[in-house]
Amino acid sequence: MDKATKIRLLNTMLRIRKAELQLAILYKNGKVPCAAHLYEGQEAIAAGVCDHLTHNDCLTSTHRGHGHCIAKGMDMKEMVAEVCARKTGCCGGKGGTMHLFKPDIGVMGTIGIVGAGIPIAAGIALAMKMKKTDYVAVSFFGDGAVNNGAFHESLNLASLWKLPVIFICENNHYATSVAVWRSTSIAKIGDRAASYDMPGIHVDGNCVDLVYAAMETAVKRARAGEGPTLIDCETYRIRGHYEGDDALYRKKDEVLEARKHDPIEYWKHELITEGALTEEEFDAMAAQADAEAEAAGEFAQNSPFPDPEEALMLTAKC
Amino acid sequence: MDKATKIRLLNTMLRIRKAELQLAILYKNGKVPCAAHLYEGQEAIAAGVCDHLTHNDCLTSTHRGHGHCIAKGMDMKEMVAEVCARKTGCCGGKGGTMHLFKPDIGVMGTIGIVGAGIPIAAGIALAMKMKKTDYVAVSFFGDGAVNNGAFHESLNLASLWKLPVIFICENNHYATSVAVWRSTSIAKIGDRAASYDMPGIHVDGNCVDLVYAAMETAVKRARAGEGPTLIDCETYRIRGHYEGDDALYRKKDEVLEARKHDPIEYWKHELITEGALTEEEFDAMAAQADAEAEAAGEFAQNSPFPDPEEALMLTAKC
Amino acid sequence: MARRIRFIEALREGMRQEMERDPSVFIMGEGVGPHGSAFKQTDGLCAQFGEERLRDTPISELAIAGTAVGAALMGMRPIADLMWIDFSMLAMDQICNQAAKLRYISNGQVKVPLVYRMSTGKSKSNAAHHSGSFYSWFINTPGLKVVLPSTPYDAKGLIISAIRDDDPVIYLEHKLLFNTRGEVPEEPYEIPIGVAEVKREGTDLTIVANGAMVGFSMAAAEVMAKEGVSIEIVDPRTLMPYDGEAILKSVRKTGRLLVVEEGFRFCGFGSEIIAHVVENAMDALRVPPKQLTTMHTTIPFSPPMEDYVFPNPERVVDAVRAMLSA
Amino acid sequence: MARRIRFIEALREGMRQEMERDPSVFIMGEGVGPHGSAFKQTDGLCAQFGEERLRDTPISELAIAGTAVGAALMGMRPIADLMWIDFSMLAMDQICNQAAKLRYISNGQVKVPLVYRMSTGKSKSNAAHHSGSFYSWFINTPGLKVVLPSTPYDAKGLIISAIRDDDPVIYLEHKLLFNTRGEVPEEPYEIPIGVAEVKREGTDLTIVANGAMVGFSMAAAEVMAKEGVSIEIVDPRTLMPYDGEAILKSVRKTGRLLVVEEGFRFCGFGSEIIAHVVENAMDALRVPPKQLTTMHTTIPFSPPMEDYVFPNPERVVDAVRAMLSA
Ligand SMILES: Cc1ncc(C[n+]2csc(CCOP(=O)(O)OP(=O)(O)O)c2C)c(N)n1
Ligand SMILES: Cc1ncc(C[n+]2csc(CCOP(=O)(O)OP(=O)(O)O)c2C)c(N)n1
Ligand SMILES: [Mg+2]
Ligand SMILES: [Mg+2]
Repeated sequence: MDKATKIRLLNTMLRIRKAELQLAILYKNGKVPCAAHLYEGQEAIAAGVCDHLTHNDCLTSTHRGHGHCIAKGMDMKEMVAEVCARKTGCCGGKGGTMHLFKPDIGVMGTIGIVGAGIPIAAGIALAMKMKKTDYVAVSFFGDGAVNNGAFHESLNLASLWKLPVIFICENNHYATSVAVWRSTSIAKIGDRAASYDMPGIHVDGNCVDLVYAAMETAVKRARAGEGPTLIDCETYRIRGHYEGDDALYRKKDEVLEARKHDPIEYWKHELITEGALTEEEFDAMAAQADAEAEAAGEFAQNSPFPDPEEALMLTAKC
Repeated sequence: MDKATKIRLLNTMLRIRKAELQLAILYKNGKVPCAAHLYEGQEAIAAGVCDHLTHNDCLTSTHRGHGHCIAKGMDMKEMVAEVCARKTGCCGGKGGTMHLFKPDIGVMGTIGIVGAGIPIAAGIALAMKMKKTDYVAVSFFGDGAVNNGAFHESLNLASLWKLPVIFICENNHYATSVAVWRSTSIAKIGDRAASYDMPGIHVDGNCVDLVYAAMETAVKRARAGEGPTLIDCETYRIRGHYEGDDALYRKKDEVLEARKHDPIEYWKHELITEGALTEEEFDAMAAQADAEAEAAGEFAQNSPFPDPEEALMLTAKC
Repeated sequence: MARRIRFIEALREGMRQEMERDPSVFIMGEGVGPHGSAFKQTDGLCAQFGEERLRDTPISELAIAGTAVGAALMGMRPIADLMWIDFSMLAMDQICNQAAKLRYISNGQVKVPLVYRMSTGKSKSNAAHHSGSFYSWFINTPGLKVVLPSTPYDAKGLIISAIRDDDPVIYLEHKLLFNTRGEVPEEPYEIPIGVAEVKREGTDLTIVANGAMVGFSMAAAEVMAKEGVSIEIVDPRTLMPYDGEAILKSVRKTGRLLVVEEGFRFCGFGSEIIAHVVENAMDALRVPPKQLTTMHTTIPFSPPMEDYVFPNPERVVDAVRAMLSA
Repeated sequence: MARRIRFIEALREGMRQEMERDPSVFIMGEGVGPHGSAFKQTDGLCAQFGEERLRDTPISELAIAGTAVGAALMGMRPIADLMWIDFSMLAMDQICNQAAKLRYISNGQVKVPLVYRMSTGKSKSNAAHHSGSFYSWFINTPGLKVVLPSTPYDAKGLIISAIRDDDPVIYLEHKLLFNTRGEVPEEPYEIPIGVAEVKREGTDLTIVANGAMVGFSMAAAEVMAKEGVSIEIVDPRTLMPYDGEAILKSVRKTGRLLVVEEGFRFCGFGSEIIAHVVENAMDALRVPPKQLTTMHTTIPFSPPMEDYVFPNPERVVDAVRAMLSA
């Protein structure tokens, strides 16, 4: 990995982190009209995966998709404004925090139904294949999705048809209040790839270099027409399931322990020790990300709400 | 396996075979009002599995479920009469060939929707467990069902909750016109058990002794509260998908080859070589099964059709 | 002096009392266990009954619904929480093809005594995937019963009746009602399925409203009362089988029918009630019947748009005025 | 001298011509490939276009429906065959939560040009899991269009329009119609979605009928004609958005409305049409409107019971007589 890439990955993680913290504040201040699911602590996955993608490559995501959109290249302003229900949001306020779209950069939707993005990503990959491109599709989903039929049916079909799709499972150990061991009969989710004669890779999702490397292999395979890969990224959901969730269903120390493995701290330390980064440079990057997030928050709050009547645009008239 | 068991297994297979051939004739003669899916060639599975079950144990089955019902102890008359849409059928003519019930002997339904019986069997097993019995549930399904979400979600749940359920996949190599390799991304369906941390056993489904042995292990495990097992029984669909299906989508020799491995011929030969059976005894058993099937056909044809108005019994009135 | 508690407490009390009375009753769903469910509907129940009877599940709606069917076939009385009605789309086969049909197909040899609980309707910017009200699909399915309580009293009585019923019952919980308060007796009681209640007596116009729409209609009725208009409000409580007689009785008295409901209009509950009334009592109608429903669009996220597409008390008032000046 | 072909040939020809015209059109489903589909709808197409464009799938309804959505988002025009409408219950989330909503949610940034084909209605003892007609669920879902052809001519024109439409379209194929014959032009043509056709002109009573019910109603009209009763038959062809104006026009002329359809009554298409007419033209009705639907029960297997629960020409005649003597 060259230095530019290393720095870019760090920057992407920082930008996601700052955007989410900004949204946490906006939520507290009543600027977000509904509970939002924040991505803090999982930034290495979005960054490491999306760094391999161009705007021609597409992703589908989940209710916890802000980070994926930013990593894929969405303007932070558009994302934050959408979450704040403004007309200037990427979906004009129609979608909201769980429904972000930006097709021209390959964001084919963050989706509110667990697992629903998986077959859609397979279908996107099918189109890419039928059109004889070497583009790839990526589907992000959580550990909660791997026990849903959509996961099973889609991985089988993708393998059967050798579709250029990469399945990214973000195992953050919880699905709402349900710990992964309570819902999933197997210890390593990546092992389920074997059921579909598909490579399954298990990585520490808090180490961006490992995620990046796993994705490199998977993307190469997909672009070469050799089919899909399942990447099982182990991480931890630092915050509650949604803003406002007291998360009393888990032990405080568990969270404190997890915080020690912060993906940004890890990568910062790596880069500094190997001399690719100085504390000053890091602080500058962080400050810049902060400023961008602040500006996005400002932009959102200064943006108008949509007019009520806009609700009926795009609706089949009867 | 004692001699009585060996003979009983042979007899069960013969009775299923003769019943199905009887239904084939009744179908030709227009006595079956819709296409029926016959079980010829797969008898060893129903026989080997159900021989381990008592009336307290329950099964769910599929559109191809006649054989399972007979093996579980359903009166041949009731089964044939139901398939012939008569009032004397096990469901009074309401269910038909794809919907056979006899709860007092544990036939909790053959179901027309592929895969739908799998979660239902898991639920039956859940009840057996919550009631602290040592009863077991069995779910029969075809190779076509293993790519459906119902299979995945149910096996995960059953393993997680250590439910006393045994999943019997009858891989007869076809799902309607679709060969199993066209629909299933893995060579050995039994290997999918690993995705659920569940034992998976692969057996030649045309060898009743092997099916019997695999089931013995699985039932012991289930009754001991150790959880579910997936048994992958490889067999072949000798007839068309349904009566009247020309099955031009497969080669004649493929079928001829498969016919050589007839499960009844195999078991007959085994028993005769080891001296547990004579040709004469076999012919006598076959003749008796024939007579029973004939009688069932007679019974069905001499039975009245239900009155039209019976259709509205049992319907919530509004 | 009667006790006033919240809707969610009434619902929870009904479930608790049935679980105390009948060991075959249990609850399964995502987060129903130690956490006490998405809206805290089962808060405290796991502590009382244990994880064996409050079963956390994976996100496997089809298996949740199907496992409930299997358990019910064996004489258990499962309550399966599917969280938002929107997620039931993943379980339709088990709900509408299996649970609804097995008793009939088996010629009455089995019964399927279970309850599918689902939250429904508008909340605050729940958007396209968490604001569903498509209970008309269940109403359309022979073999299912559907209830939608509008008060804490009805919430408790209907959950008890639903649990005791031998057929599958869809129990709908409107998100806007969870914290509303009302009088609720301590002891267990049933509200018969299929029986409507006149929530307000009146003479000039009949409003048939359900769930949160009952409150909106009561508010509208207050406004109209000041203008000397007397509105009768009929709450079916059970949407299937609905109490057609009670509705006809009211319309024969008032001569005017407005249906206020939150589902979509086309093939919805509003159209059903209007059809029922005109097929059976058209001559009683002095003006054409009307319905006020959620507008026929995917539900938008942003509050101004979201508020615009759903019914509200002002819209009810406008609809009533329009009918009276017709 | 115009060509007469079978319904299934007309449907197939429409698909073939669109696939020849537009390389983005492809078909996926269980057995659509070399075998040519359950009812031979795609017979010969695999030989012409290859397995890349006639894709056999596993029995994965949810993934079939969802993969079609993804491909459509990328500009392909998938036709997903779900075989029997009954199996679509396993795909409801992708059909009604995803395909129907993504264009709206994305604020028009994406479109979802796909067709879900499903066979519907009564056949011969298809029983509880293969006789569904619950298209009212799709009608109830904003973002979906629903068509149900009753003739070979309509079958071809509507499949072509459905394929060319930029929104998801549910294309229903009635099993009893596959082998019916009619005049069908060789060249491709569209039948605009949302436009009804008067299949028979009359003055005394309007029958709104769809799919196989059109033929039943035509037969009934013949019988009544001998008794001097003139029946008008309006076939909506598109069930959503339906042609409300055409229906009102006919009812204003005849003053009597009977809806004949195969879905279930409660929250069904019959109730919808009746509600539409009384809300907009009650004064035009000389007698209360009626509907003839499949009885509200799970579908039984045995022919005497099965025949009993479905509409048929005799029942249509009885219903017409009852209305005329009202
Ligand atoms: C099909 C479906 N079932 C349930 C829900 C409610 N729900 C929203 S998020 C969530 C947990 C998802 O957990 P996971 O997939 O691990 O993602 P995470 O929240 O951990 O990022 C649930 C159950 C849903 N949105 N969709
Ligand atoms: C969910 C669902 N999809 C499709 C069908 C139509 N169908 C009936 S049987 C069948 C093939 C089943 O194959 P398999 O499971 O291997 O059982 P087999 O017929 O080989 O015994 C199909 C596709 C169905 N009944 N249910
Ligand atoms: Mg998670
Ligand atoms: Mg098979």
